[in-house]
Amino acid sequence: MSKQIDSTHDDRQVSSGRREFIKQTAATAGAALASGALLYTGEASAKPADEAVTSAQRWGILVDTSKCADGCNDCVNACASENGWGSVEHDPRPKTDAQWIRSVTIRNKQTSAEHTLPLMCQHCENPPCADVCPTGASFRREDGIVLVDKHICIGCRYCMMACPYKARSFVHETIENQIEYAPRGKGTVEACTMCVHRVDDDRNPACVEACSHQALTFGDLKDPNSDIAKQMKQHATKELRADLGLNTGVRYKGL
Amino acid sequence: MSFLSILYAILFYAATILLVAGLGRKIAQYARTPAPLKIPTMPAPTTQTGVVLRVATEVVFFRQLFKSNKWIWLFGWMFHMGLFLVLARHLRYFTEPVWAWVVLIQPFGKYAAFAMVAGLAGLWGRRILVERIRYISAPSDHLMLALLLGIGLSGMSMTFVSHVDIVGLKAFLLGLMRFDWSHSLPSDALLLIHLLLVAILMIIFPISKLLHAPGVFFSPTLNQVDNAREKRHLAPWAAGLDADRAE
Amino acid sequence: MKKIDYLEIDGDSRGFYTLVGILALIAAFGAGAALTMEHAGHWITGMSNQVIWGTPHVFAVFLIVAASGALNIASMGTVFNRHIYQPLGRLSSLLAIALLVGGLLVLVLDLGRPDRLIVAMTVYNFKSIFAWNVLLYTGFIGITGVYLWFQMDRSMGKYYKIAGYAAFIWRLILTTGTGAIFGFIVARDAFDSAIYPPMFIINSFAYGMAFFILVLLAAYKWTARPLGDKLVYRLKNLLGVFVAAAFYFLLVYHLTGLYHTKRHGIEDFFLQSGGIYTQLFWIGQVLIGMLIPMFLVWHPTLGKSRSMISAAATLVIIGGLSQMYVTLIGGQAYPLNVFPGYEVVSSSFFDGGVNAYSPSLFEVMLGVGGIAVALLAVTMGVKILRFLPTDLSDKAVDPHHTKEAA
Amino acid sequence: MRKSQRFNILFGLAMAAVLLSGSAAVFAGVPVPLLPEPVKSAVEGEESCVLPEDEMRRVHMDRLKHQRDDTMHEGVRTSRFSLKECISCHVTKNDAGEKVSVKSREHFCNACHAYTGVTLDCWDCHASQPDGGQ
Repeated sequence: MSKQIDSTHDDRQVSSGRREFIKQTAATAGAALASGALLYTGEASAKPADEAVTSAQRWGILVDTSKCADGCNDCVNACASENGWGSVEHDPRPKTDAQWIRSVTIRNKQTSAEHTLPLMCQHCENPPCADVCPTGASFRREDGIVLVDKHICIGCRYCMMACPYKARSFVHETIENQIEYAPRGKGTVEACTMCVHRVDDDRNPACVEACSHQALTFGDLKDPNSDIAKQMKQHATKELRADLGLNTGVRYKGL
Repeated sequence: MSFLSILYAILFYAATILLVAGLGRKIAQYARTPAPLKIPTMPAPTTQTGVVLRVATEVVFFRQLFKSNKWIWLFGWMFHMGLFLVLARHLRYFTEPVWAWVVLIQPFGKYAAFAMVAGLAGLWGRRILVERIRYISAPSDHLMLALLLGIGLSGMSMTFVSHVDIVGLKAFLLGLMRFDWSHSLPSDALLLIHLLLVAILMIIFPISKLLHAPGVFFSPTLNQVDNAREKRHLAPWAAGLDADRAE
Repeated sequence: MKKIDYLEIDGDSRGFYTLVGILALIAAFGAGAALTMEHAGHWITGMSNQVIWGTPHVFAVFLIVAASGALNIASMGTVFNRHIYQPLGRLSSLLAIALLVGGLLVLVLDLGRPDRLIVAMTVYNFKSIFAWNVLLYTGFIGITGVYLWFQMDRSMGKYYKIAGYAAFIWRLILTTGTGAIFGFIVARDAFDSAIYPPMFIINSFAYGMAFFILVLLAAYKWTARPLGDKLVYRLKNLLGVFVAAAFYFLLVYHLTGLYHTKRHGIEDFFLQSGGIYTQLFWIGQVLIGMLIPMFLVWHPTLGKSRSMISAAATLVIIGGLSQMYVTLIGGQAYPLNVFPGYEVVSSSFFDGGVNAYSPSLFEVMLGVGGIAVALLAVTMGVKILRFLPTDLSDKAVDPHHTKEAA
Repeated sequence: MRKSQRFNILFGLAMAAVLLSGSAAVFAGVPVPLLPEPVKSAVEGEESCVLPEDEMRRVHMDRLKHQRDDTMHEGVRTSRFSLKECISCHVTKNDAGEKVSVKSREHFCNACHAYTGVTLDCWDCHASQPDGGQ
């Protein structure tokens, strides 16, 4: 279901082309559902390029910790190469190098049960980072993705103080040769964008795509027919630091 | 070159010649004006270095004005320092490549314009609102302020409201400086108004009170050394008379 | 009471120029450090993705808190009608503005993008206490500036009270805002407490008074103007009271923490197991910053000595910097608890462990540079304008002064 | 009398020097920014850029900023005023045929920006050449 936009086209052509596509998809999907042969993935919510995202969707990721393999770093590596943060030109400086997503292994203090899981921006509904940001550079998009608008970020790092998940990194040095769709630069704060450039293009985030253990599911939490919504309806899931009442967009199963 | 460009080219050549020649004439006049007596405002420095320092603090900080009137000093100093930064920023239109320090201060000049305009507004407000000052204000005093304010506001509008083609402007200006008239002046209304006001200011500068700019350096109360007792003050013209009498 | 005369200091002695030279040099080093940090990026500092705010913030927040406290002496004269403090109002306002400017300078120069200061001042998210603080800080400079103008310009005398009240209320709100920066952080165990704003206000009284006493004693000693014991003793007694009040708030903060089970971890870290932070807490904040100064100012003989009073004020400032260091950096060094009930076995991003931080020279230079700028502004200020009364002897300041009392 | 004559001669000489030094530059010509030709027309069927050149010189930043906010905050990803599109269309190559970054004065953006002394901070974060210069 790859739907690349040919960026050389006129906008109007693109959008009308997309509308056409949506109609066809909907028709196909409808037929398929009727025959019960196709599992509707909930990702055909294609949005024309010239329209704003709306709160009709809320994007989320479900992490199945029981499937997440200890020692596997595929999602981290995929994120790093997708967004260009892993390939630093200097020797690693772990304390100051950015990490948009990391693999953490934790042990239950009572039962000694161990879990490995990826930890990244939890894309809260009420993000503390956005609350404290003085310029509004930290914000939540209508569709639930929490981002940093680096054009107005002044680098005060208050958002990093406020984030309960340590999900954000400050860019501590000059960066060159950025990836076209992943701008990042010295003096601003950054974090997981849920691969917003891919989401706007109806593709899965890089980490989800890279996970060979099917531990990650991406989708629209508001669409009851989406894979992620169905899973969350079936199984108990957890949000990290639920006590803070942030209603995260990233949920964990098996904790 | 468009007709308008030719008009502005002629205007700016004329204005430049009038400004340079007029200022040169005035400075020469100031330089040759006799200073028969030692009249430095006390306390005055007793060495030449001290005098240089004194003139420098006067020119940079307006010290005498500060001592006499804080409000005029505040507005006046704001205006002049703003103007300085703004003018420095304009060097980018006349130099190629643009000097590094001009690139560095260029963004600050943008905001200095606010200080400049606020200072001018304060000074003009004083001429209008304070009755005593209003009484002694001549039309030319108002004209200077109006011209400067007009220049400031039209300039700021081009930075903050409606951008103009500054690449075209620079090509035109560099052309004027090199006597190569192949580049036309971009015809943005704001730019034309701004340049017209600047040309008018340049033309009347040498016959206006704005001459205090070069004049401050020639003020005998400011630039004389307080060494009347150590060294006899003899004005050059008086030296001749002295010699005659000695014969 | 005599009419109080104010006069610029002469400011032409070798000592004056030496003072200005030294302060300017320190400020220049601070500017150099800031430039280096901006050019290379923050990796050359001790700050990291774990300890996000470092030594510059310790100095900046301390100076901002002290600034609002320095205005207190003026407020006591204007708002609370304590006439004896009125001659000190101008210096108090000047010191307040200078300290705030010094602190803001440090804060701004540590930003990742200080070149975007204009963004911070034009684009606001009003849910953020930081955004409010931008307005509170600039408003403080404006209001205190006007207050100062009314203090100095007799023709504006009738508005002097109003300006004094406005400045007093504004400074309370301002320090509330500064304390709320920490109080509003829900994620970290050390912060997230409503006691921060009032505690910062009490701390500001003490730090501001300490700065004021030092500046006043130095200014009158170096200019050989008379300064009576009456005023000095009153100020040092107030310093003692403010430090005692700060001590009380500290006690309540930690008592609450010791009672709440979920906060035992952070309390253990601050009070027992936190290494440098525990040492700084007990030795720097409590002993040097509170107990010794209270002993000094209230001791029947030591408390009469000006050098001991200066020492007490200096110790309060050292204690204040320790307090900021413990609160700010200790609060970040203590790990975030992302997974309650779990312990972290492994992580590439330092989860679960105490975060290491050691200040770099650049950070210290920038912070000290901020203090130098503030003191430089005061030094130049008293030379340029009439801030200092020519005579603060007991006879000049006290309407009820009699020979016997002196 | 003699003194004022001497002054007038000096003054005339100075003016002549100014004029001569000016006219010496005549042969240098007026330096103007050299812009690379666009690779393709962004709006199909139209010869010009996304806006006439004359207009682009004045409003390019307003359009870019508008697009920037729309994309950043609302996920509007049209290509007309997208920075990425500017860069891929006006890609600059040096004599050796390599794509140049914004550090070079040959770069499409930098040509005018260096000419007018306007610093850019787009490239602190964004890639200044398509495909990382490959």
